[in-house]
Amino acid sequence: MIRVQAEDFDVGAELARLTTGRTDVGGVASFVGVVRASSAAGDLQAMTLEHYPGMTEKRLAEIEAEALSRWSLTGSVIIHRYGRLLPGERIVLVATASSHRQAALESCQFLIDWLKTRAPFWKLEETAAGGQWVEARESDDHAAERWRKP
Amino acid sequence: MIRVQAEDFDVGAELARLTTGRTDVGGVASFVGVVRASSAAGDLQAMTLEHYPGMTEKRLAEIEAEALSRWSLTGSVIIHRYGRLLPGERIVLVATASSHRQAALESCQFLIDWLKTRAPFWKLEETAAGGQWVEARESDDHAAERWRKP
Amino acid sequence: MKLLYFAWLRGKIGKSSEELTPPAFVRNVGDLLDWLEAQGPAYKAALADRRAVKVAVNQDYAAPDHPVKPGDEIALFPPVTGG
Amino acid sequence: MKLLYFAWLRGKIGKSSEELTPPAFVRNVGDLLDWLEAQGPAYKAALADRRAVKVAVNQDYAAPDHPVKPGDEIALFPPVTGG
Repeated sequence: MIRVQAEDFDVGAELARLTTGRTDVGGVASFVGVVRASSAAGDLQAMTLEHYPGMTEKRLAEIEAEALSRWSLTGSVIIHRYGRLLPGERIVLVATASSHRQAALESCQFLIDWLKTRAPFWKLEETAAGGQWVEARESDDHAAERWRKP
Repeated sequence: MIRVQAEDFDVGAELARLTTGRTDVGGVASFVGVVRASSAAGDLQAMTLEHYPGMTEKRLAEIEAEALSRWSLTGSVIIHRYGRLLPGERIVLVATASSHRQAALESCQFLIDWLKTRAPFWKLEETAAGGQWVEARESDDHAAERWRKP
Repeated sequence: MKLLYFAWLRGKIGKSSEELTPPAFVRNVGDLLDWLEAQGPAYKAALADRRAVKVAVNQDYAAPDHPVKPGDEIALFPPVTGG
Repeated sequence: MKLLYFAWLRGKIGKSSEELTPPAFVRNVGDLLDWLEAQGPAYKAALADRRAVKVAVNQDYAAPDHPVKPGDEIALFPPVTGG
């Protein structure tokens, strides 16, 4: 399940949804990304996430489908917010459920790595010096690269 | 923070506790272990977790301290239940928060791997054939081994 | 075709979208960027560092040799930074 | 010293704990297991596969050469299976 929204989300409810009413789940792995107050550009007042409506949903669905094809999962969820967020606010949730813990943990890491390099979102950081677009990081490319199939 | 308890826990509240009131957290990784209905022994009616009061808390605190020494974390939580649990019930929560996503994700994986091989808990599976103690799995040892320092 | 601009490309070009009809020799993404760059100083500045410009054709990532045609939705944006 | 038994070791030995006073030649974990095994068929059955028996002395994992002394809390249990 993927969602792109301005509103915050309820992590507990989203994770519970992956296990409620079923008994084949052995583990649920999740990652929640949060706006940090300090950035390379200085103290952050806010962060604005821009996205590409339509393409963003399409790419997220594709990334989720890739995870479902690589690992045996009982469920997954990707929620990514857009708009202006303050330090401490949640940006993104990825969660995967599986009968086996390793599949859940690996696919969760995969989803966040791929999402960072493939989902059309752009971060604008607001500091005292003004707004500045965040530059893509090479370390994120490397993190995503390791999931590339030979 | 570690807790060993018979009662269920509130995943959303536990994860929120790692970020509330602070702005230095960039990501929270978590794993929730759940009782599966099917096991090597057949269809599970229930699972009883035995532990060693005192030593269990001591070992979990030690494992958590090891994670805090290896990764730069802003917080962590390990909650492990004991007693009789039904399929679909939560067994364990491990969660780690950090300024950087990779530290959170890696340390979460580390905690669950080490916990599986070092924390004194024993699972008794109840099936139609009776109760049977779960045998330790070599794959869990391998998963824990990869975190051993040279 | 419909052009969309995101993040600092939107800022430099000064609009978020526009309807354009490139000449017939514009057959692929590379041709389109070359032609766009010649449409004025704002475009020139936005497209100066070609490695920093990613392109999607009809919401799929597209390489320079990817064909473009009338009716396509073509988006230009910097490398993504979500998550 | 206080002996504690967990999981199937508790089942085979038939009790969860007991107070024991081993003879003076029992100086370490290995000695203790050897002596315990001779205390009757239940102990013998429980300790037959020595690799399946883990030991903690005062709540720390202990190898066979780890010393034991009066007043110690010594736990015997199978490899752990939590998480």
